[in-house]
Amino acid sequence: MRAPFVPHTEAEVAEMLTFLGLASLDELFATVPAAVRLAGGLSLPDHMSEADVTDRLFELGERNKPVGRSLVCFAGAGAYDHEVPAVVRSLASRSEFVTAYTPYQPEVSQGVLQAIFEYQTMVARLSGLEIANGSLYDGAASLMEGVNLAVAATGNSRVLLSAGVNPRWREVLATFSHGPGHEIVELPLVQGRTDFSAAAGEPAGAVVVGFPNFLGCLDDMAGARQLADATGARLVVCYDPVASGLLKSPGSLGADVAVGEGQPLGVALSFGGPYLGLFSCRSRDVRRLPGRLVGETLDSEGTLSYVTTLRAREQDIRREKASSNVCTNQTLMAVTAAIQLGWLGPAGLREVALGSARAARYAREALLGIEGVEAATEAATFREFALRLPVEAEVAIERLAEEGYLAGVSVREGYEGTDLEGTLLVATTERRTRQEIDGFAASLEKAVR
Amino acid sequence: MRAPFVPHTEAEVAEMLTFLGLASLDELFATVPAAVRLAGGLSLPDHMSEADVTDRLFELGERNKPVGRSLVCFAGAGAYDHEVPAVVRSLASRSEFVTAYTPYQPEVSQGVLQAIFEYQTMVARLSGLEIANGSLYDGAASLMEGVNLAVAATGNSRVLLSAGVNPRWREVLATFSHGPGHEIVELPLVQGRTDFSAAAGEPAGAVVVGFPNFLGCLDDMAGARQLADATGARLVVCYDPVASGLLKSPGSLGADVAVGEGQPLGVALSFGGPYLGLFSCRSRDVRRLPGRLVGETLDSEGTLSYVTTLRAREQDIRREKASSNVCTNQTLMAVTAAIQLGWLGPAGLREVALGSARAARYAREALLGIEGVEAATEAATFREFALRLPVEAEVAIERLAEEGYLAGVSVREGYEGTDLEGTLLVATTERRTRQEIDGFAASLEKAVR
Amino acid sequence: MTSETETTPAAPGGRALSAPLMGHEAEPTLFDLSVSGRSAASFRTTELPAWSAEELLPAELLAGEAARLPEVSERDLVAHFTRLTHRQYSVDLGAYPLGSCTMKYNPKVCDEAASARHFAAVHPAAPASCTQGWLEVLVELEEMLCAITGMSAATLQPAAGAAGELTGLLLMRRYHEERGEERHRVIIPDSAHGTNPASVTLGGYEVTTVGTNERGGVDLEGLRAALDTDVAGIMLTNPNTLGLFEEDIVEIAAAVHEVGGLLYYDGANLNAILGVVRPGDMGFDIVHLNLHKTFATPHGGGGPGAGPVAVSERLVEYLPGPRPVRLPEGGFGWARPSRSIGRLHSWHGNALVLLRAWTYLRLHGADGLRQVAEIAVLNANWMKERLRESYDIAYDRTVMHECVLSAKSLDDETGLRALDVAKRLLELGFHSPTVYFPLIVKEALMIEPTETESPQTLAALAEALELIASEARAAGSSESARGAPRTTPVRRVDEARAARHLVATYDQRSG
Amino acid sequence: MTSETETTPAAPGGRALSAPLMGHEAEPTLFDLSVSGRSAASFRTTELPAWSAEELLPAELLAGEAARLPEVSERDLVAHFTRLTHRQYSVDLGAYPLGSCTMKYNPKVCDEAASARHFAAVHPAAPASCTQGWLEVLVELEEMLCAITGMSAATLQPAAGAAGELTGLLLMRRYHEERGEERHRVIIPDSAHGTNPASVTLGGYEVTTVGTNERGGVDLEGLRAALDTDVAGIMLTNPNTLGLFEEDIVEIAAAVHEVGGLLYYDGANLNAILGVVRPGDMGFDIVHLNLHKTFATPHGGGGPGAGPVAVSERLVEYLPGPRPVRLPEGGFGWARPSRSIGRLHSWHGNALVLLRAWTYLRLHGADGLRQVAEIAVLNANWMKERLRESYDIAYDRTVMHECVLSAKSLDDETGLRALDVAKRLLELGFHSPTVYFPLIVKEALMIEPTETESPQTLAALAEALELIASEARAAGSSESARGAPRTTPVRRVDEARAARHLVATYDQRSG
Ligand SMILES: Cc1ncc(COP(=O)(O)O)c(C=O)c1O
Ligand SMILES: Cc1ncc(COP(=O)(O)O)c(C=O)c1O
Repeated sequence: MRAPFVPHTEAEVAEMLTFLGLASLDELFATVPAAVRLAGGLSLPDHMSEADVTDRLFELGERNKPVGRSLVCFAGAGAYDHEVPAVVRSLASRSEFVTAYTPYQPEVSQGVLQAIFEYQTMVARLSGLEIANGSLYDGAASLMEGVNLAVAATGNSRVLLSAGVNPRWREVLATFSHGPGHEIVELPLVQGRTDFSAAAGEPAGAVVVGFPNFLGCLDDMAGARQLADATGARLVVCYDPVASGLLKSPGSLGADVAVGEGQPLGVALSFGGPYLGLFSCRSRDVRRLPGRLVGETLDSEGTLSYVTTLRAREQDIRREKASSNVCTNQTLMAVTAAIQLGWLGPAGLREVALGSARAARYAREALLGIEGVEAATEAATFREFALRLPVEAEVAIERLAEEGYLAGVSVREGYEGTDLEGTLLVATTERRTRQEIDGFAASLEKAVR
Repeated sequence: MRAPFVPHTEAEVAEMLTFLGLASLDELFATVPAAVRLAGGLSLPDHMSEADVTDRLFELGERNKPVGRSLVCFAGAGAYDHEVPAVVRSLASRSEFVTAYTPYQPEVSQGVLQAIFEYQTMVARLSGLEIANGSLYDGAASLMEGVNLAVAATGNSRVLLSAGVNPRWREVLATFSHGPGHEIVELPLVQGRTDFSAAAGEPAGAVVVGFPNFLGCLDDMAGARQLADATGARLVVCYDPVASGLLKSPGSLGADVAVGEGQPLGVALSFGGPYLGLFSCRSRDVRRLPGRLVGETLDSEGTLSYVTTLRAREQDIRREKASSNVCTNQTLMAVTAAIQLGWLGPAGLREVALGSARAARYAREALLGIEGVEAATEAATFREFALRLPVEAEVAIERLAEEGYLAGVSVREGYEGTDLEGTLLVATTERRTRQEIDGFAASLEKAVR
Repeated sequence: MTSETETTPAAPGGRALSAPLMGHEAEPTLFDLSVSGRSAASFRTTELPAWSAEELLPAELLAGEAARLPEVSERDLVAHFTRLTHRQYSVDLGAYPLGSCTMKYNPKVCDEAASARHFAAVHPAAPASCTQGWLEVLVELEEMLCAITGMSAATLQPAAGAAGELTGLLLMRRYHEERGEERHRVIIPDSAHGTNPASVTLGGYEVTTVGTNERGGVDLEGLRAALDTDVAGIMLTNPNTLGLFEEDIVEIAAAVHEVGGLLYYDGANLNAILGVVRPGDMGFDIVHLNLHKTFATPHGGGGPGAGPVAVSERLVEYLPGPRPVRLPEGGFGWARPSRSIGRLHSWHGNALVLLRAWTYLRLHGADGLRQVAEIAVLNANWMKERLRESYDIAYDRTVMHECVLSAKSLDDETGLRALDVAKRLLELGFHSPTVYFPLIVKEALMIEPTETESPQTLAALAEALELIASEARAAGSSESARGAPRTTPVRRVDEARAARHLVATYDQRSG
Repeated sequence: MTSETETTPAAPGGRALSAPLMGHEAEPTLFDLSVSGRSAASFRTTELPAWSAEELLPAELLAGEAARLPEVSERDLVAHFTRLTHRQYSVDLGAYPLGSCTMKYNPKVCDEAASARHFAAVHPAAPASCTQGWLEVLVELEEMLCAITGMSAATLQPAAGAAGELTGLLLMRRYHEERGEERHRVIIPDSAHGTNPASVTLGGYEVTTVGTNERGGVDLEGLRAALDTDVAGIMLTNPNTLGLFEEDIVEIAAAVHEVGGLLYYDGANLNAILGVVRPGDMGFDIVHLNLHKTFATPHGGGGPGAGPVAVSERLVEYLPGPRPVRLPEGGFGWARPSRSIGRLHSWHGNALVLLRAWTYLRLHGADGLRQVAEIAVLNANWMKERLRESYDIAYDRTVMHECVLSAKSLDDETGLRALDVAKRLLELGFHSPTVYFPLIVKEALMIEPTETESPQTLAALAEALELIASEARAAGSSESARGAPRTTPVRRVDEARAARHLVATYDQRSG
C-alpha cells in the first residue's frame, strides 16, 4: 500500500533520504524519545480504496432518512428546509472557494475577500446594524460571543437571558460562561413571550432575547430595549435571518448586537453543521467584534482591494488580550449565504418569509383541528409554533417518521418543569405545500389517537 | 411570468424599445409574414419553477433503475460500468470546460485546447497510431468516418465489414452509407471470429474488424491485415480502449485507422450518451482526418500555445469539399477521458483491463456451470462473452432485473438468422466482485429453470 | 525523478505560474508532469482469483507493456486541470456574443439534473422496465420539440446539428426513393453555414448554390431558375445567418414544393422565433434543432450537443429507430418506424443533453420561450442600432437574434480588420463575435448577444466595440489593435505555423 | 437601469475584465450589478392560501420593505462569483506551503461524500431511528481519533481548533473543580499559536508564558520554576510551532503531573507524528485535533473546520454531550456523560466536515497515516537542508512536518524582509509560507510543504526561494522584491489603510 495522496515513488524517497544523509525514514523521528514511540502501529481499520469507501458510504447513507418526499420536514429549531437552487451549490462548491486558506495574502485572495465583504454588507443590512463580521461557528457561538462583547463593553457580567432563546444556545452559553464567569439570570416566558419585568432593578451587561423566539413567538422588543436601557446593558437579539424578509430588523427594533443562525441562507441541513453564526453590531463596538473582518483598501497602484482588517482584535496578534479566540470560522458558508442572498434578492427573501408564515398559519390551523391537539402558546408566531399533543412529542415524532413526516422537534431540554415541556415544535418553510400539510395532519391525527 | 433567465426588467425593455423607435416587442417581428405567424402561442406544458421541475425529475428518476448495488451491471456492448473516481467528475464539471464554446479564440481558450492536445496524445498512444482527433460523436460515428476516410483515401467504396463489429455500429454505417453509396460486404463469423477468407479477390477500400469484437472474441489480426493488403484497403479496427491496457494496440497489429467508443474512459453510462468517438489514423491520412484537430504553435512572443489546426479539412472552410461535416463534437467527454486516463496511468489502465478479464473468466466459468447454459462462441474473449440460455435472452434479462442484476445485452439485431441470435452477451469490468458474480449466477440458475 | 521522456526532469505540479492569477507561463503538459511509478488510481476489492494476463489471454496478443500514459498524483492531476480552466474563457465568466452560436447562460439546474444517479447511471441497454423515467423524458421532449416546430414527430438520436442535417438529407433521399424518384441536387443559399454543403455531399447530393438578394434574403429569381425536378430539396436557416428573416419564405416554400422538393430547416437560429412562427407553418418538412444553442445545453468547449430532427407527417415512417414511444397499454417502450432509414447513433442520442433540454423547456413553457425570442431579438436590434456609427451594417433592416456588422470601412480607412477587432475586444473583457462568417459579408462581425445578457452588458460591449473603432479612426491606423491581445495568457497565436509544422501530439514534439 | 445606489448606472455583469484571464480591473460588487426589479429566485408551487403579511403578523412588526439585497439575474450571479474564483488562490491551483496550516490536497471523494443527499439532507433533530448511518460514522470517527491519539473518548462538537482549545480548558477546569481545587494559571510556551493564550483567557485562566531553549524546545528549567499547585495545566503543540519535536516531553509531562496539572495537546501539528507516537503515550490528558489540517478537510477560505477533543479516561465523564454512542442492544443512539460540562455547539458539530475526515481516515488506515507523517517530515527536512545556504535556520536540527527559516540575515544584508519574500514568491507561482510566526523568530518564514507535494514541486519552490535571496544578495538590495507582486490581480495591498479608514460594508463606502 502507498498512502493514496502521497506522490513520492520509492526511488524518490530514497533519493531524498540520500540528500539528507539518512538511511531510513525512521531516522527522521530520532528525536522522538524511544520510550513513547508507538511500537505496533495504530490500531485502525485497514485502508480501503476509494471505490470501497464509496460503497461503504452508500450503505451507511441508506441507513439515514434525508428530508424530502419520503420524509417531509416540519422540523426547525434553528435548522430549516428552505429552497436552495442548483446555482448556489454549483458556485459555492467551486474549488477556489473550497480549498483556499484564510486570505492571508490579499493579492491572491481577492475572490474570498470580496465575497466576505459582500456577505458582511448583506448581514449588516438584514440585521439593521452597521457592522457584521465574516461569520462565526454557528448561532450558539454567535450568542456566546455577543454576550462576551456586551459584558466587555459594559464591564458588567450579569446576563439577563430570555427563556425564549433557543435552549441549545442557552446551554452553549452556559457551558462557555464557566470560563469568564458570567452570571446568567433567566427571564421567564409567559404564554410564549418573555416577561421583561422579572429582572428590573439591578444593572446588567446584556439583555438577550429571541426575535422570533424559539417557540416562534414575537417578543415585545420595546420592552426588551427598555430593560436594556434601564439596566445599562447591551441588547443582544437572536434573530432568524429569514424573518428580515418581512419583519423589522433587530437593529431597527433597538438591538445593539444581532446574532443568528445563518443556515436558512442556503446551507444544507447537513445533520447540524457546518452552519454559520451571523454576527453584527453597531460601529461603536467594532473594536470588540469577534472573528474576522474584511475591509476595503487600495493596492500600491490605487486599485480598490480587500483585506482582512482590525487584526489587532484577533488572537494571532493580541493573544491573551484578544476579543475572542476565534481563528478558523465558517467562511465557505458565508460565501454560500452571500450567493443565496444574491439569488433571492429582496423579493425572494420576502417570498421565503411570507411563504413560511403562510404555511405556518395553514399548518397550525390544520393541526389544531385534530382532537386533543392544543396550542402551547397564544402569542403570534412567525413560522414555528408549539403544540401540546395527547402523547409525548418524542412518541409522535417516531410514529410520524414511519409515515413519512418529520413532525418537528420536541421541546424538553431548557424547558424542564415548565408547561412547555413535552410539546412539539412544528416549523414550516416556503417549501411546504398544502398537500404535504394535509398529509401531515392526517397522519398526526392517526398517530395521536 | 418572466422567462427565468432573462434579466430585463419591464422598464428596461421599454427603454430599449424607445431607443429603437418601436412601440412593442411584437413590432420586432414585423418581417415575419402575417400568414405564417403563430396565433395562439405554443401548445406546451406550463412553465414550472426550478423547485417544481426538480420534484418532477426526482419522480421520473425513481422510475429508472440505475446500475449499482440494486442493479449489478453485467451489460456492456459498448457501454461499461467502469470505476470513475470523484476527481474526474469534479474536474470535468468545472464550468470553464462545460460552458465554453469551440476554441475559436485561442488566446482565451488555451485550457480546452491543451486538454484536447493531451487527449489526442493519449488516444494516439492507446491506438498505436500517430494522429488522433479531438473526438467524434460516438463509436458508431467514428466507424462511419473511418470508412469514409478509407474510401476517400483508396478511391474504392467497397467495404469488407466483419459481422463481429458491433451490430448497432454496423447499422449506423449502413444508414449513412446511403449517401456516399458504399458497397458493404459482410465477412461472416465462425465460432465468434471473422472469416477473412470469405472476401478474397476483389479490391476494396476498407476492411473493418473489431478487436475485441462485439462478442468479446479476439480476431485474427494478421488475417485482417493480409486481407487489407491483398485488397488494397485501409484496415479499420474498432477497438475497446480498455483492452489497450493489456493487449497489443490496433496500430501495432496493423490498423490504418482505429475507431472506438470512448465511454469506458471515465464517462458515465448516461443512458447511452453523450459518449465519445475515438478516432486515430496514420500521419499520411491526416489531411483526411474528420473533426477537430489541435496543434501546437507559438504566440507573437514565442510562447508555446495551442490552436485548432488543418482547418482547411473542416466544413466551415471547405464546405462541400470537407472531409466530414462534423462541427460540434464531444470535447467535454474528451477532456473527461484525458482526466480519467491521467488518473489511471499505465498501471491503472492495466488493472482495469486485467480486472475486467479476470471477472470475465470467473463469471464465464460460474455461468457455464449452470445447467442448460452454453458458450455461444469458442474463441478466447477479453471481457465479454455470449451465452446460449435455455430461455430467450430478453426473458432472462427481465427476470434477472427483478433480482437485482442487469444480466447483459441480448444478441439479436445484426445477427438475425445466425446461431448467435437470442444469446446473452455478458460483460464484466474491474468493478465486478466475486460476491456479485456468485449472486448473479445463483439468480440466473433460478431464472432459467 | 524524471518525466516520461526520461531526458528532462519532470515539471513541478504544484507551481501555479500558468494560472493567470499568478503569472503568464505555459502550463506543462500532463506528460511533462509524469514520473515513472507515480499513480493515483485505486479500485474496488473484488476477491477474484489473481489470474495473470498470460492465463487469461493468448500470449501473442499481449502487449509487452501497458499503453504509455502519464503517471501523476491525484493532487497534480487536479492542479493541472484546474489551472487549465483558469486559462479558458467560458459563458460563466462573461458574455460570449458569438454569432450563430447562441451562447446563452446554461442553467445550473440542468447540470444537476444530468448528474443525478437515477439518470446518469442508467445503462442504455437496460430493458424498458428499468428505464420508464428516461423514456417518459424522451417522449415528452419529442412532443415539446414538435409543438415548437409545428412538426409531427422527431428523432432524438443525432448528436449535433451536423448529424441532424445528414439525417434530414437521408430522410429526403428516402422520401424521393420511396416515390421512385431520383433527384441529385440540393439547393443552398450562399450565406449558409458550412455544415450544410458538407452534409449535402455526405448525403450523396450535389450542392446548388443560390445567391442573396439586396435585402439579405434568398434571391427568389435565382432560386426559381435553379429549381427543377432534379432538385431534392432546399436547406434554409431562417432567420438566416445574416440574422434576417426570409421575408419570401411562403413563396420559397411554394416554389420548392411545386417541383416536388422538400424544405429543410436548419434550426440553429430557432431561438429568434420561438413562439412567433413555426417552421412547419412556414412550409418546412424537416427541421433540425441545436439543443446546445436554443435550449441552453452547454457547449462543453466544442460539444456535446444534440441535434434532434423533426419531420412533417409524410416523413414520420422514415425516421430512425428505435424510437421511444407511449405504449397503448400505458407506460413507455421502443418502436421502429416501418420504413426507417435506420439507426444514427450507437444508442439513443446524447441522452443527458436531451435531459438538460427537457429541463430547460419545462422551466419555460410557452410564455417563457416566447419571451426568450423577444428579448434575444430586442438585444440584437439594440446592438445593431447602437453600433451604426462605428461599423457598417451588412443589410440594414430589422434583424432577428443576431446582427452582422462589417469592419470593411474601418479596414479601408485604418487597416483595422475584423480579426483585429476580435483580438482587441478580448483585452476589453469580452469574447469576440464570430468573424469572417457568413462568407458573403466582407470583414464580417456577427454579434449574437442572446437574451440572457443584460442591457448593462450590452451597453458595455457596445462601448468596447465603439472604442476599438474610434481609437483606430482617431489614430488613422490599426496600431492600437494590432498588438492585441496583450492581457491574455498567450498573445496573438500563429495559426499558420500550427498547420505548417503539424504537432498534434506530445510525441510529435521535437525535443 | 440604475444600480441600487440609484446614482450610477449598474455595472455590466457580462464584462470579464476582472478575470485575470482577460484583464486586471476590479470586480464590481454584487451591489454594483444590482438593478431594481431584476430577480433570479423561484419557488415551489404550494397551493396555499395567499394570505397577506398583514393577515399573518402584527402590523407594527412588519418592515415597510424587505431587507435591501442585490437584485441580479442568475446569469450575472454566476459570472460574478465565477470571476471571483479566478481571483482566488487555492490548493487546487498549486502549492500552499503555509506553516502551521497543513494545506495538503483535499481529496475529491471526501467532497462527494459530503454532498450526498443521504448525509447532507438529514435534519439534526431527526430521531436516531432516522440517522443510524450518521451515528455510526460519528462513533467510528471518534474511535479512530482515539486510536490515533491514544485517548479514551472524544467529543466531535467543537467547530474548529480554537473551539476545541476552549473546550479542553473547560474540561481542565471541571477536572480541578471536581477535585475541589482552585487553580488559576495555565502555562504556554512563548512559541505557541495565538489561539492558545486567547483560549486560556476565555477559559477563565491566566497565562503564564515559558521560554524556549536553544534547541527550540520548552525551557525545562523555566517550566519547573513556573510550576506549582496554582497551575491547572500546560498547553503544548508537539511538534511545536517551530516544527520541532519536544525532546523533553517525558520530563515535561512528569513535572506537570507532579503538581497536579493536566497536559493539553494542541493537535494542529499532529500530521507529523501519525502512527509514530501518540499524545496519550506522551502523557497528554486532552488533545484537540484540527481535522481541517491533519485529515485534509478543506479550509473553505477560512472555514469550516472541525476541532474534536479527545481525552484520557479520567476526563471522559466531563465531555460535552449528547454524544453519539453504540447502544448495548445494537445500533446507535445518544448519551450524555454524567458530569458533562455541557453542550458546545448548536447541534452535533460540523458534521459534514466530520464525514470528510471519516472518509479520509478509511482511505488511509494505519499504514497510510504513518506514510503521511513520514513523507510530510521528509519533505520538510529536505526543504530545510536545501535552503540552508539562502536563509537562516531558526533552530538547526531535524524538523518534523515544517521548518522555520528566517530572513533575518537577508534583511540585515539587503533590507529584504520576510514580507517581501512572500510577495515576490507569489510572482514566482507559489503561495507564500507563513510569515512572522512564530513570534519568537525574527523575520520568520515557516514552510510546511505537506506530504502531498511532490519532490518536483519542492524543488521548484526551493529554487524560487533561492532566486529571491540570490537576486537580493546580488543587487545588495531588496529592490527586486519590493515592487512585488506585479503579476497578481492587485498589487501589494495597503493593510494599514484598511484599518485607518474602516470600510467593512458597501454601505460604508463614501460614494
Ligand atoms: C447555422 C448553423 N447550422 C448548423 C450548425 C451545425 O451544428 P453543430 O455544430 O451542432 O453540428 C451550426 C453550428 O455552428 C450553425 O450555426
Ligand atoms: C498551532 C495551532 N493551534 C491552533 C490553531 C487554531 O485552530 P483553528 O484555526 O481551527 O481554530 C491553529 C490554526 O491555525 C494552529 O496552527
